[in-house]
Amino acid sequence: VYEPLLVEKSSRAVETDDAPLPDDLTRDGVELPDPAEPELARHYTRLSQMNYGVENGPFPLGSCTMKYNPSFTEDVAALPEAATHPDRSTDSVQGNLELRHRLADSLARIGGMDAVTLQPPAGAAGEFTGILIAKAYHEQNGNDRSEIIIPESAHGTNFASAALAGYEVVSLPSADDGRVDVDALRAAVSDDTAALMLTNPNTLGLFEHDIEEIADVVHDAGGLLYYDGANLNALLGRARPGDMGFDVMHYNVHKTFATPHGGGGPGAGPVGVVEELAPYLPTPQVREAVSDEADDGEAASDDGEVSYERFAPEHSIGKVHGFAGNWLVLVKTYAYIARLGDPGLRDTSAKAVLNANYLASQIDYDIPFEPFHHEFVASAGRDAADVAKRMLDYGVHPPTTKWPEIVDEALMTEPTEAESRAALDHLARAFDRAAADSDEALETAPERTAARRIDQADAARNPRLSWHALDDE
Amino acid sequence: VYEPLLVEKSSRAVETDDAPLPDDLTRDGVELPDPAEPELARHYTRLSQMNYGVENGPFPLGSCTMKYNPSFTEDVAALPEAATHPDRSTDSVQGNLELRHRLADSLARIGGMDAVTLQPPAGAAGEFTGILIAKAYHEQNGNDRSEIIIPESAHGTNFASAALAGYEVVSLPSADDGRVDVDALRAAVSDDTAALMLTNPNTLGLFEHDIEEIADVVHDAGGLLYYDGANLNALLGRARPGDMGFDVMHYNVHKTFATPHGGGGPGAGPVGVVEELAPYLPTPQVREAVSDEADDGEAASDDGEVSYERFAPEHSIGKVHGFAGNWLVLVKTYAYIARLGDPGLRDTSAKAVLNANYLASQIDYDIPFEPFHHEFVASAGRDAADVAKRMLDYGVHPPTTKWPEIVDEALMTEPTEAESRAALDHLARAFDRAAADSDEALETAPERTAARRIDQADAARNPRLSWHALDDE
Amino acid sequence: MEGGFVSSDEHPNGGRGSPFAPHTAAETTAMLDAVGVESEDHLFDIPEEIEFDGTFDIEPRAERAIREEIAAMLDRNHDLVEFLGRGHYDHYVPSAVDHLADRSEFLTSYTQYQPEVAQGFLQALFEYQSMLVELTGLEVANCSMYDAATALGEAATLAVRVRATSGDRVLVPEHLHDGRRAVLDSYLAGTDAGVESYPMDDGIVDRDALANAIDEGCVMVYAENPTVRGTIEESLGEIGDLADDHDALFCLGSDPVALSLLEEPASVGADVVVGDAALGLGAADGMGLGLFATREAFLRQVPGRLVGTGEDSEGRRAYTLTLQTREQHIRRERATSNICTNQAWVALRAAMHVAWLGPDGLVDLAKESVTRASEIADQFDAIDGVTAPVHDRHHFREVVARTDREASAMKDDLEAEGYAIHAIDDHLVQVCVTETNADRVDDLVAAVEAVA
Amino acid sequence: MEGGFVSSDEHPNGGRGSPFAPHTAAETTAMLDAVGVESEDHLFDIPEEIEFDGTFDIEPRAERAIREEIAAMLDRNHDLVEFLGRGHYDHYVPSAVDHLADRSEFLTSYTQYQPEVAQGFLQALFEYQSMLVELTGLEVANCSMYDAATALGEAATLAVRVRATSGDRVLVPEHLHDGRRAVLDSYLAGTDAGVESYPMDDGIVDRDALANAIDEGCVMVYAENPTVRGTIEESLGEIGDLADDHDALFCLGSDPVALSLLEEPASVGADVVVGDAALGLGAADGMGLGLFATREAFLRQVPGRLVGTGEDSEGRRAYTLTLQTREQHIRRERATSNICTNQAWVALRAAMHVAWLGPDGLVDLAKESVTRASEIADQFDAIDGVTAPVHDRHHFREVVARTDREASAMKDDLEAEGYAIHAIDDHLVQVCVTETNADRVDDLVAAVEAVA
Repeated sequence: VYEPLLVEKSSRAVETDDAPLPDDLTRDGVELPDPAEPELARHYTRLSQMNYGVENGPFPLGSCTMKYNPSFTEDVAALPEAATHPDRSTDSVQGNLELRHRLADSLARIGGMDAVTLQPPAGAAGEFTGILIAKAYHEQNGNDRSEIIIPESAHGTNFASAALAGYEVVSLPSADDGRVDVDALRAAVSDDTAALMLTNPNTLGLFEHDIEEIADVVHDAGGLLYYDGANLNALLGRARPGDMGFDVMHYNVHKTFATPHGGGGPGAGPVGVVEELAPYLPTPQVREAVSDEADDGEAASDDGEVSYERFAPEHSIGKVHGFAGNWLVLVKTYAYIARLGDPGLRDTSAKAVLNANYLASQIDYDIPFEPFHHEFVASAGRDAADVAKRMLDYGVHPPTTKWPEIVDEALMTEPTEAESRAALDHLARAFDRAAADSDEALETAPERTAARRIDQADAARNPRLSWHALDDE
Repeated sequence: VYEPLLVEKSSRAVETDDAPLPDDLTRDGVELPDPAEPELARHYTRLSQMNYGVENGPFPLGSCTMKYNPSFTEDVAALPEAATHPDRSTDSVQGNLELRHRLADSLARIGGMDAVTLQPPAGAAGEFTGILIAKAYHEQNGNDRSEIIIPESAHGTNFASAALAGYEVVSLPSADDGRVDVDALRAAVSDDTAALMLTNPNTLGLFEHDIEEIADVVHDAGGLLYYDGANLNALLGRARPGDMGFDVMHYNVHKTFATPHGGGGPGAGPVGVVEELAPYLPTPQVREAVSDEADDGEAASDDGEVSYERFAPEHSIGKVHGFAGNWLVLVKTYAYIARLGDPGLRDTSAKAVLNANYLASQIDYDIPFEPFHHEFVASAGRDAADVAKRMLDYGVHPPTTKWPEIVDEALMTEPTEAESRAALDHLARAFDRAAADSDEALETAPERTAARRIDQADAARNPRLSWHALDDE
Repeated sequence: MEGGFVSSDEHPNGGRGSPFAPHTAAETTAMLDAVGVESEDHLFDIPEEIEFDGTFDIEPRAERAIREEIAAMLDRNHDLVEFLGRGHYDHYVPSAVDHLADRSEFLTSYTQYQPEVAQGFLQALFEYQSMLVELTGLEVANCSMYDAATALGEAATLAVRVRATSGDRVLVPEHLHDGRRAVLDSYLAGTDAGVESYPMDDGIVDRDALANAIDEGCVMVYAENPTVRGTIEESLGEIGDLADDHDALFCLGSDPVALSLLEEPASVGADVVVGDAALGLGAADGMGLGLFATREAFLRQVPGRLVGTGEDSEGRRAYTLTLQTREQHIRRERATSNICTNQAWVALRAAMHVAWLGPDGLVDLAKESVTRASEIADQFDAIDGVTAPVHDRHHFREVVARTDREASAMKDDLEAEGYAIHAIDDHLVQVCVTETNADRVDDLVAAVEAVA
Repeated sequence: MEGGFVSSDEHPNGGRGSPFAPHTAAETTAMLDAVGVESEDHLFDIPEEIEFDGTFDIEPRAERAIREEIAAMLDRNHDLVEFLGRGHYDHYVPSAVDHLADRSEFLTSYTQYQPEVAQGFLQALFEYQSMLVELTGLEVANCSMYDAATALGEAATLAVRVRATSGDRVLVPEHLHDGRRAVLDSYLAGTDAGVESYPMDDGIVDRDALANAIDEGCVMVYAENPTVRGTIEESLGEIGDLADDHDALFCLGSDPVALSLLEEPASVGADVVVGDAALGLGAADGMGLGLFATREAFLRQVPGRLVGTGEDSEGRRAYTLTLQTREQHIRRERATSNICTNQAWVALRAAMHVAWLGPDGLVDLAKESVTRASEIADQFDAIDGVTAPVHDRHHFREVVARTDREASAMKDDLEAEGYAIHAIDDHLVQVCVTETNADRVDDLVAAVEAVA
């Protein structure tokens, strides 16, 4: 399978000298691909055929939660009424504001939080937001704290977000059981501790059952507890970060709430906080408006509908997105949560955890850490990347590889609730067939994919990042 | 590539005994597939991957006009306002009626006809409609005519439609030049001749340049001239059936006007007629309503808009569809014609004919009949079906094979205007590579497709037409 | 890449005349050179006298403009809540059906003459056929006709063929949709057979009257379950026996939702089942999907496409169009039907919809169709000046009510209030309830109360 | 197939709790058996004290009900014709973009960590990068940031990194979108650098004032072309020189449409280009696509994903994410950015849109953006009580007008008439015209006449 670059198929250089502007304000021209629509359609159709999505088969990437993305959520996001400009007046976009308010409310309930911002456009942006909130909170309280503690097995974004917010990162080694070493944590906290960032279940799929003690340790030191929502799918309806003692958290709606990953985005990373932190949320927030007319102070418009207004929280950190986040993704999130409701959310975690456990029971791999929930980390026993490439040949997407490093040659596997038993059996066969294959078969894999094994080191040594770079060769 | 049957993946038998009906009015139960939506999505996604459409590559099926289907026409057909019930009152569906009227008007202009019905749901239904009109016309004029004359190279539907309408078919052999033998026609016509059915350009892509003489012969005998619109793409804006002397014609909107073929349908087969035949059109027809208020007799509603009404033509043949045809297909047709307009329609025939001629110039095959227009019939020189199967291995869809029989081992090739030069070059290479391949390679082809060569004779000898039939084995 | 800049006005749209013909001006020139002519005009072999040198007066419009134009035109349709049925039913189409069926590999593919690159659609059609086999109990279902009316027409011509020596009459119920009756007449226009109605008894087949009407000259008896008035037949087995006794085919009209709950056609002696199978489509101004199923005995007389299984050269199960010798492109004037283009994509959608519903969902929909009809009849009956149901029968999805006021006047008044119903006789109205309008029934009832 | 019928009420939805978890009750049981536990509850290792046993009070709704619910909610939005811009622009999205981008292979895929099964998306992103390289003249473009504001923030942190020893100030124009300024502040919150504004001169950069403001403590100078008020900068080269002279990075804000016509950033000395690249998306309540391009010199400091070409084991060209050692999942706290999930699918759509337009279409759109701004300024200026343009400059897509009446009151009055415009100061309004509202400009002008 091979598809030429658009520019190799047709390209045209166009002058701009007849522009309605003085010459010195314009460029000479541009050269761009010039396909007719039939060619355009074939180009992207062929490219799509060289791409693997959730509807192509199992996609058990650990920590990524590649679940089924219901198409009706696309339909509601495509409603023309949703296509509004962000600078519209409050009165004229009551529909948007109502949806935002309701979604924030649902997320708060699900996370056990008191207030939620929908502004962060991704999980990492949510982390950054949460840490800025912690920072503002400490500053407001006259505490100059410089450190964020993060378990070494945490997602890379935790470290990067903390650093972006100007914190030093204190990395916390895991205990032998793969969980937080509470004694080590006790030793690590200090007056400099701004927050501990934690994923629960952690990246090994293990629940941090000492979470209450952990929270006490951090809180006693004056720090805050940050919950990385990447693994929330495991706990839906069964445990809430707020009830565990977390003060601030983000939700990955493109993981837990099934908005499509889109090849890397867009997602959204709403952030929930406890009441004490609500004044620090980004601006604007949305709340029910108190009606002038209603005596009882309840928010209601003339026709009995609640009306909504935007407001700036008292100590707001400001903004983390130029406008109000990835709106269309939020619409999809709302629709998904509405579809599931309480029973569906609770069944989601049940089946996500069942699927991980069932899959683990069907494969012949060492899984050093248990009891895991929505994901497990198997040890490949040989090069995990090679095993993964070989699994591609068996028609499935492989797990996340070589991470977390606490497991040797890790295959971090999260099937999600969306896989049927038959799909899991298929996946298990791919695991076991790869395990049984020769080293040579593994090293030369994949052989049935659009491209064979790609030399990424070489690509990085000699970066060619545009078709212009190819031209120069 | 293999995908189990839905029923093999999950199936459930459900009782109906709790139905709100007496037991003797209900069945015991039904057993049907029971996939969850994620499984459903994967099933049909995988099936789609085993299917070749216009966006997958060249599709040069002669007489089928597999051109690019612009997606915006899908969008307009999906407008919720288009989703109306056929029994709605005339007042309440003025939008539908306006679109129908405008479309009929455009088609009439394009074909040089005086009136058009949009009711026939396919080309063959259009033929049947046209022949019923001819029949009603002759009967109304006291002529009992029993024969329809059809050139032997005509589409099979012509014969079947004439027979369905109760006519005897007189098959007319071609002249040596591949066109109608006017002398033979002269000999064939008689008082029994109800009509001559003709495709122009014919299935060899040749224009019947004696068409005016042909029309005279048929008309002089009291017969009518029917135009099979399957090849109209070749003539758009260059010649009109009405100007050639045809009395009645059908349009294949899924060919000429790019509504998608949908794996075999739905299409639509509007029928155009000259004024004399308009009273025989199916019912209802749509016309501008004469306003009670307007003095000048012009149709206009209160707000200045023209209003429309349904009516039954005086000698209407009745109906050929339970309601009013394939409405959503007609909406797409309207949108496509609007996009092209006069210049686009004329460019369509130009490029359709250029593409056929260019492709022919690039391949090393005997093409016995010239000058062809939008399609040509090459002779494979060996088994045309084998050559076609081999072309599948080269990533293109093959031409129509073994027909018309006037060319030995025919490859009836219609690239349409939608192919770029690069696509035609690709197609030409597939032709030539297949020609150069060994007999063995051809006989065992295809080898790169989802299924290898399928034994159709065996499938017909032992018909298994449902999964129940497989169960029984 | 071509070198040098050109002015953007020099070749608007890259020199293209049609946005869907990819040729740039330069490519066109090169291709004309390869062919050896000066311009496209030289490739046309049309006598000058009949060359068209006029204009159609059709302005090309931009995509966006056309979307606005058609939206504006369709906005002229009044926004009515429809309680309309009588053969065209609006069931909710799941989003997944839209998205999956719109994949271009399905939507833009052709009839499966090259099965090796059409396995996907063939399998989907095979599954569609299988669903209808399950629902009808008959052994053979084709993979689509245009609509219920043309399927009925095809059933009648099949009956005429298989009973060619013995008869000239097709019996149909007195209560029959006009369109079905008219199309049936058209399909029999080329035969010696004619159509006759037999009477109904309070909304369902009058068995005695049918027994009187039937004789050896009858080639086919047609009945519907549910009928066009929504009533559920109570004596299908007897009708089947009557037909069988007179060597006539028994053709039953129904639809997939009703079939999932009501008596199985095979078990009441049906020889052919026709009807509207258009799940997955919604209201479409009458566009439908013709269901056609029959007994194996008539396999070689079946109209339309059939998909069967076979094997490929490696012995794997594969799907293919089969028994094509019945069809027009091979058998020409001796074909079982003239049908070529059919409703394959609608059949695909219907199969997707049935699969999405699953057996529970489909049967639930059927049960709700019974209860909803019963409930709206009760609500109507409680209105002064309205009696419902007119027929003391079980109903499916729709029901007829008697109105003291003139039915058409009431219909007009309701339309002014935003509701569409059928007026089927001077004092008879008919309403249909599905999941798409069920939540508006109370509003309709209130409106009827106001105008009754 | 499972044998025997079960009642359809016994296991509604096949025993499924979530419609998107495929397990039937029987399958769940079998899987629990395989795992060796009695119920799913036993698989959770959650201390009892923190187990959640409450309810969220979220009712599950059917797909159809949710579509109606959200449609009804969004119907509360007033149906206004928007003449709004200021960083968020509504360009018509071709249907082909919607249909092709919605293919599930694109929409539901993940970041391309397994490039062998992600060649399609990688190539599309490579093409997106290439288009931006062409439009900016810079050698490197990443394959997306969240939006223009966060891209600006990333540019500033890049400047701080590469100029770490020499400065603590980022200079931005006085006329700057509030959101961009606020996000820039957030991104610099973790550094020692601060943000300062420099003055404008009649809508564009005041070069003298900028020359006064700049010193060796400045790490980056930011300017926009067009500006947030739609004016076209006239001295970009000088700004670039000023920045260069003081060893500050020159960061230019723009967008793909403007870039196709206005001065090429590389040729005026831009080191980084940021902005909103969201073609292919339309109005989306602020959702955007952050453009980020820079010079090759800063390649290893680029934030976000980069796609490059390489070879597969058979020596064929292949695409892959590259230079990942810059990124958070490898470099953690020393990464160039914390970005992980980005806007890849929006970048795909933007590339599709640019390809659909072609160079002629894109440049034409840019030219029309100039003439439309000029025309609406003339029309506004002809209105009593309105002067336009406020700035005697060339404009792109939007323009500021002075109103005798209070701007916000006029804005409110226009909203009541169905039009949305910006009020940006006591007596300043701003309007933006694209192909999606151009045919309503005359209506707007008439409305303004009535309320001015």
